Amino acid sequence: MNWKLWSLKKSVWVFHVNTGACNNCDIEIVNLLTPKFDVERFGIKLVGSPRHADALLVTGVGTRQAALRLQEVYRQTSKPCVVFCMGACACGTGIFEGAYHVAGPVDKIVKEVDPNAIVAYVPGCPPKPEAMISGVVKALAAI
Amino acid sequence: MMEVLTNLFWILIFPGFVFTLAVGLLASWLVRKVSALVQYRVGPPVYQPAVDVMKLMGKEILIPEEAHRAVFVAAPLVGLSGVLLLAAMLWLAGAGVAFVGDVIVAIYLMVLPSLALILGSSSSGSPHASVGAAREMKLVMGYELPLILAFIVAVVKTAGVLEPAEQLSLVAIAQHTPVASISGALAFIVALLCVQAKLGFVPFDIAESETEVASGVMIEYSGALLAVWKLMQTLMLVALPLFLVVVFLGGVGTSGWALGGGIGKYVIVLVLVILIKNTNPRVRIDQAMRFFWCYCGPLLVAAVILAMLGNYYGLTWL
Amino acid sequence: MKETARKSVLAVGPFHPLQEEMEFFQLTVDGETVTDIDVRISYNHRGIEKLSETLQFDQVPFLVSRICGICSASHPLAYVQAVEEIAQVKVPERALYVRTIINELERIHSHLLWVGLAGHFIGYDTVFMWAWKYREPVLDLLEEITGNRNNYGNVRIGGCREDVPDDVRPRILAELDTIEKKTEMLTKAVLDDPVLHARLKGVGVLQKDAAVDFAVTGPTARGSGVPIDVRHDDPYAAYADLDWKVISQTEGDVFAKAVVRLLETFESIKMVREALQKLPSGPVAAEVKEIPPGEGCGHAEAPRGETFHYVRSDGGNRPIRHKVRAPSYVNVPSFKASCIGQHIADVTLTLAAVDPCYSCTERVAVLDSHDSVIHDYASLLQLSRAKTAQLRKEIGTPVMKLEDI
Amino acid sequence: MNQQTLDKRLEETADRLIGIERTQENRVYLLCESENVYDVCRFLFDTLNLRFVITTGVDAEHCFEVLHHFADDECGCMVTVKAFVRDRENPELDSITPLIPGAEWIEREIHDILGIAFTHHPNLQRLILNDDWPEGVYPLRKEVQP
Repeated sequence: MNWKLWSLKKSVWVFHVNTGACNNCDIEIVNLLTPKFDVERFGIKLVGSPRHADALLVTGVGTRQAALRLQEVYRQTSKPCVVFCMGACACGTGIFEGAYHVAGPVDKIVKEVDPNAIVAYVPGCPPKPEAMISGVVKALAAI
Repeated sequence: MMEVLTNLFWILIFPGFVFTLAVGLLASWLVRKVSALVQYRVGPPVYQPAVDVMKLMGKEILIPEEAHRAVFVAAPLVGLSGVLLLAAMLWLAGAGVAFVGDVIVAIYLMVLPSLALILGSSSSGSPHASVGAAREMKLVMGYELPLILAFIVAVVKTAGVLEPAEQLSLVAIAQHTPVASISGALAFIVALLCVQAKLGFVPFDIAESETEVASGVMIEYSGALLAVWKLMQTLMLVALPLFLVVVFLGGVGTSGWALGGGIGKYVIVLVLVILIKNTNPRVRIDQAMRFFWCYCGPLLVAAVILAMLGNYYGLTWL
Repeated sequence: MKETARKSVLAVGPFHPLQEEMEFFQLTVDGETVTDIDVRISYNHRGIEKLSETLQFDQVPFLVSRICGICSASHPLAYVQAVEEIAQVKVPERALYVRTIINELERIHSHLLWVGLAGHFIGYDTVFMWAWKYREPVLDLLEEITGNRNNYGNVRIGGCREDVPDDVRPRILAELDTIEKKTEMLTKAVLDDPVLHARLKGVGVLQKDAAVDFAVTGPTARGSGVPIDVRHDDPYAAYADLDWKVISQTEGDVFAKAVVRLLETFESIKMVREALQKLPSGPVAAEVKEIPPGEGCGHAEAPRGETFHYVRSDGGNRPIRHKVRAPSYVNVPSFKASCIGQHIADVTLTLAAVDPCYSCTERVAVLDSHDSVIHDYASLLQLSRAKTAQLRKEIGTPVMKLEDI
Repeated sequence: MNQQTLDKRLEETADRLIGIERTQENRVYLLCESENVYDVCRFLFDTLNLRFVITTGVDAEHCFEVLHHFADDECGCMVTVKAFVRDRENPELDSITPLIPGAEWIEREIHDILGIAFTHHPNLQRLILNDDWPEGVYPLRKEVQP
């Protein structure tokens, strides 16, 4: 395991993208920053631009309006980067299956741009903060 | 030949790049840890800043099309070399090796990182970065004047005691503690706030790329270039407080007690910086400018006059 | 999407890292005051109304509770009441009380979330961290009763799915006491902090007649002297036989809305306690055979205002039309009245006063007359916090000591 | 204004209505043709000063129905004005936004998803559907499958 991967695991910079969510998952993501769950002790930090990010925390069902922006953000993140589909909506359009304004689950949208993108799924509606942390840890271990 | 090798060793390894970097990483970890503890949070582990930089080295570098490639890539390196030279000079001053007029050189080197930041972000072509660059320029104009005035006070204070030849050499100034007088203390406080602004900490982090908000000077940088910026910031976290220690608080000796005292002073300055960072909300750009020009400016002019009177009448406490 | 700063500024940059939802506010400014505001939504449009026509009657509550994360108890309740109106179902007493308890607990944690957010906008980050810290126990309580922190899915046509287990009751009462104590401190800190007074008073004023014109509801209306509250006007669930009062202020500025929300939290705590004592025994749900053709309107008081559901059925097992109106749908356009003429440093705060599902206030770009970006969300946030810092200097800081909160 | 006085006042509009239905004691439906929707709404909003809640557009196969919901907060009664838009090719209705600014968004949304054109609406641009949604496709019409 070369040093690049080791360092990537120890310091994950996260950028949050909402593609049409009921913002339950967004609030759970913010809960990760609050004192009770504080993810900074794992080196996970929220950053201000996709350029700095290693992981994209994508929530929401990927409405047609948001799909293009998500692809643009993915192109702008510096590789290697992991796409985390947070919540049932991002994993597979959840309860909004078949709605006319939905452009499909997040991984389909991202895979259109880069077929071999690394995508990790954290199911749950909303996934508990503990579930999100364990999801991130498992995904990093698997890279 | 041996001469060159030892010099190289001095600059690159011991007191130079590697050692300062280690101290810088430790200091930036301390800053993050204290801010986290204030908010009931646990805060990052010790090696966190080091790992952040290592990870960034391994990342892919994205350069936007509209950016001017050469300037975009060169800016961080320019900034880094500036701070590196400054750090090396300060350590050497501590060890007695110095040349006349190095205070002025030091002040110039200190401006280099901010100029590099402005250059880099405006060359990156993103509207947000140019907004950030404009703010950084205003901030630089804001705190440069008071900073230079503060150093003039220090030079004037020590001039009374030194022969003309040595007046502008860091080593000489390091022997004395100008802060022990009214004008010196005033100058020290203002210089500390200017260093706070130069480091880009709250309350003057207006242009800095905030983790929590999107725009900022470094928005377009990624991968190794961003790592260089972060390196520059960690080095600045060492160099600037060290500069204050050398100029105002009587420098860092190389043996026994003097070394211990020097490190103690450095830690005190660092704690002061952290305290200011955690107790103030962010200040608006025009307020920062007004603060530096309308409050610090006249205050320091008075301090310079006080220092001169002190020399003329020989009252060192003035 | 690197559109330069011509007409619509949608640089990918302002995907606000902490949070963002898909409403994009575009304010045109001259000098320091806002002259016009335009909103572009549709990023978050998921076609819920068309989708609910494909679901059966008792599947719809799960879809409807995913409309907005933090008022996921009032949407299903409003829908279920609309269908119960069509089917003329008699809901058992105990179910009414269980519904009231869950709705009021949700109001508590939603208002605490708002207090933390408002603190974040004006630079009191410690208030942000603490308000969200004291919100966690309420979420744990809701998790114990319904099995999930939000999206409870506890309401169904004719009653509730799960009952409030008896062994949870003492824990709820104990937890409520600590929450009440902490909220008291937060309220005391907010109400008698001179800097906050200066910062929130007279900001983003929504006049009473503007509130009526824009048909705003909830704390936004109650803060502007329009004392409307569905729980009092058209009592549903068990609100008729609990004693509580509608809180309303008349000034209509951000401070009034903050006061309304904070005092409402105390009313909610009082209501939950009383509902727990008076919890009648008996079944929690009534059997519903089938829904006759007809139409029904149901509404409930969500933390942000009235949620309204209109259901029409033709006797089949699917609604043929289901109209949903979230409170922010009418509260957000009222920015035209409360935001124009404001100083840009107060814009984020005025947007937050309506408390649109937390993140809508993040997507803001300020253009000057020839449409070049002069402020994006980041600088607006800084302006707002800097104004607090400035006021704090003038008035002097009543240092909020760590231990007293 | 309690329920009885409200019902008496509602009788005054009987001449402009087709009929008044009542599914429940505090739920009143005023059925009327699309021509005099504006006057009935003005009567409810200005004279009785009921609160405007929302508008619902319904595609009822043979015609479109537009329901303006109003609420009387003193007695908790919901009054809905149900307008029938017979013409299915280019459905039209006068907008109530000049009267009630709060209705601007919902009328734009109904125009997006049902295709009903609201005359004298201040700015009837697209609101809810995304930028590259095909023109002329109205998702909430019955013939469009989800």
